[in-house]
Amino acid sequence: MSELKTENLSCKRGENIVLNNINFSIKSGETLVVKGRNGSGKTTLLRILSNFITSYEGKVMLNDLNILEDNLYNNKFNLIGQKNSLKDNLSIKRNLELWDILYNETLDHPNLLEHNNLHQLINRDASSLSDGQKKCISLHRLNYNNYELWLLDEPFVYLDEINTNSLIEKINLFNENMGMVILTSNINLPKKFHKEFII
Amino acid sequence: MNELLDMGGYAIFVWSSYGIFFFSLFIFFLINILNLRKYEKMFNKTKNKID
Amino acid sequence: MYIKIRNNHIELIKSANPYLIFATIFVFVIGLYFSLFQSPPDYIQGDSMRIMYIHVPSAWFALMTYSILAGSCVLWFITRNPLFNVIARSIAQVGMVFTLMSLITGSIWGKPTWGVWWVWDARLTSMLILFFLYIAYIFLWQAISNKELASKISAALAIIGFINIPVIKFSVDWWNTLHQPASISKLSAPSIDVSMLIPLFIMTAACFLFLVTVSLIRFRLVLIENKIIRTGN
Amino acid sequence: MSNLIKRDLLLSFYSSANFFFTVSFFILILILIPFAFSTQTDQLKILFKGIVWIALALSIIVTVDRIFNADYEDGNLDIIMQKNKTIEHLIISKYLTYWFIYCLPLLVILPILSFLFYLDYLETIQIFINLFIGSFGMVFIANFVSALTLGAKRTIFLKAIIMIPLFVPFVIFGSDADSWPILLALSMLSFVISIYVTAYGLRLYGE
Repeated sequence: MSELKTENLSCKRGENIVLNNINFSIKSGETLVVKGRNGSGKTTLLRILSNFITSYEGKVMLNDLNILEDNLYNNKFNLIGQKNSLKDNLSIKRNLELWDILYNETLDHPNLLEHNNLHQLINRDASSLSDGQKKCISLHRLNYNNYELWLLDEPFVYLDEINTNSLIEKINLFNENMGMVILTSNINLPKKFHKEFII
Repeated sequence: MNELLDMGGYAIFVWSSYGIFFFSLFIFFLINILNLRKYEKMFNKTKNKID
Repeated sequence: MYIKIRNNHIELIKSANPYLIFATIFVFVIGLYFSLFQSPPDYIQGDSMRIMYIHVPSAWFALMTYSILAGSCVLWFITRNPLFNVIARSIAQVGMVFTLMSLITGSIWGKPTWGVWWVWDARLTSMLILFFLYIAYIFLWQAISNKELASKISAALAIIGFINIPVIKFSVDWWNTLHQPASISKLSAPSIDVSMLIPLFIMTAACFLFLVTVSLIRFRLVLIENKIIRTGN
Repeated sequence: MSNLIKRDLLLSFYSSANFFFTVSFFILILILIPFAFSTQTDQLKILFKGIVWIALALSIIVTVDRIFNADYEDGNLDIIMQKNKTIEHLIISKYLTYWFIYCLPLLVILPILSFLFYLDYLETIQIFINLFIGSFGMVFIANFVSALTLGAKRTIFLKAIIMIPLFVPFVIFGSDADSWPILLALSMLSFVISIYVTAYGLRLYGE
C-alpha cells in the first residue's frame, strides 16, 4: 500500500505563478483526475510529478519519501505525455521495437494490439495515421509492466467513444491491481473516478 | 579646403570609412529609438485595455 | 546584491536621454574636428591613418562590450538577478554594430596601408569570429519562442563564446606563424604621437557616450519587451 | 546506457543514416575537390588534408538535428531522460553513438580516399590520428549545440553559425600533422564544457 501526496506545492515560471498551494493525496488503487482550463498548469503538475521540473516550493512525497531524493522513483512511474513519441518516418512496428529497447521490456505487440483492433496498423508509417490512431498507439505504452504510477497527460484527446471506454477499462484494471493513476483532462469524462482535483 | 578634401591622396578611403561609420551608427540609433516608440505605444494600448 | 528596477529608475533614464544624445553629438563633432583638421598626417601612412581614430575605438568597444555581455551573463547565473539579463540583452546589438564597424573601417584602412582589403592574421580573424558570436547570441534569442528559456540559453552561449575567443586567437596566431611570416606587426605604429592621442581620446569618449546612450535606449526597449511578453502569455 | 546506444543505432539504421549513406556523403564531398580545383598530384595532396575536415564539419552540421532535436520534437526525449539513471550517462552514450554513426565512416574510408589522393602511408596515419582525436571534440561541441537549440526548430543555419566558430581551432590544428597533442587538449576541454552545458540545456528543456 503506497501513497503519493503533495504538500503545499507551488511553482513559478519566471514571474508567473503557475501552481499555487496544491495539496492532494492518492493511495494505491485510486485514480486522480486533475481538471482545469487550458493553461492552468496541469502539464506543469505532471512534469513536477515526473521529476522533470525540480525547482518548486513544497514537497511531493511517495511513501513519505521526497521524490527528489528517491533514486528509484524514475522506475516507478510511466508517463504518457501529449506528444506521441512516434517517429513519423518509421512504421509502427519499428516504432514499437524502439520503445521496447527504451523501456527495456519486450512485449508481444501483435497480440496486445489485436485486443484493441489496432493490429492492421502495424505495417503502416506513423505519418499516415490519424491523430486518434497515433494517440491509441501512444497509449499502447501503458502495456509495459512493473509501474505503480501512471501519469497521463490529456489521454482522452482525439479518442473516439470505443477507445475512450477501453482506456477507462484499462485504468480500472490497473487500479484493481493496486496501481495509482493521475490523469489530466479539460472535459468531463463519461465515468466518475475516485478523486477529482480542480486547479 | 581642397587639400582637406583630397586627404593627401587618400580621400576615398578616409571619407568613405568616416561616412560608413557615422551613417551606420545613425541608422542603428534611429532603428532603436523608433522601435522604442513603437513598443511604448503598443504597451500603452495593452495597458489601457487591461484598465 | 539584488537591485530591483523601479519606475523612477526608468524615469531617470528617460529624462537623461536627450542630454546624452546631445552630449554624444557634441563630442563626436569635437572629435571629428580634431581627427580631420587638427591633427597632423602620419609621416609614414599620411592622411590614411586618420581612419584609426574611428577604427581603434570601435575595436576597443567591440571587445569591451562582449566582455560586459559575458560578465553580466555570468553574474546573472550567479545572482539570478534579472537586471543582468536585461543589461546583456541591451548591450549586445551595440557591440555587434561596433564589431562590424571596426571590421569595415579596418579593411578600408588596410587597402592603402597593406595593399589588400583583408589580411588573415589573428586579430582580424578573431574580430570576424567575434561578429558571428554576437550574431549567434542575438539570433538564438530570437529563434527560441519561449523567451524565459531563450535568455538562459543565449547567456550560456555568450559565456562559451567568451571562452572560445582566446582559443581562436591562440590557434590563428599559431596557424599564422606556420603559413605566412607576420607582416602586419611590423607596421603597427611603435609609438603614437601626442597630437594623435588627443583625437583618439576624444573619439573614444564619443564612442563610449554612443554606447551608453543607445544601450540605455535599448534598456528601456528590452524592459518593455519583457513586459509585453509577460502580459502576452 | 547500453539500451540508449542500441536504440540510437537501430534508429539511425532505420532512418537512412546507415553506414552506406554516410560513407557516400564523405566520398561525394571529396570528389568535388578535383572538380573544383585541379588534378595535379601535389595540389590534391594539400587540399585533401584540409577538406576532410570540412567534410567532417559539414556532415556534423547537416545531422546535428538528429542528436536531441528530433527526439525532443516527438516526445521521445522524455522517455530517454526518464529511463537513464543520470543525465551524464545519457549524454555520454549520445556522444558515442553520434561519433559511431557520423564520424567513424569517415575514418574507415580514409585509407582508401588518401590512396586516391596520392598520400603516402605516413601522411595517412597522421591524418587518421588527427581526425580520430578531433572528431571527438567536434562531436562534443555538436552535442551541446543541439541541446541548447532544442527550442529553435528548423534553424540549421543558426546552428552552423554557432558551431563553426567553435570548430575553427579543430580545423586549424587538425590540418597540421604534428599538433595532435593540442588537438587532444582541445577535445578534452570541449568534453568538460560540453558535458556541463548539454546537461544544463537538457534540464532546461525538460522543464
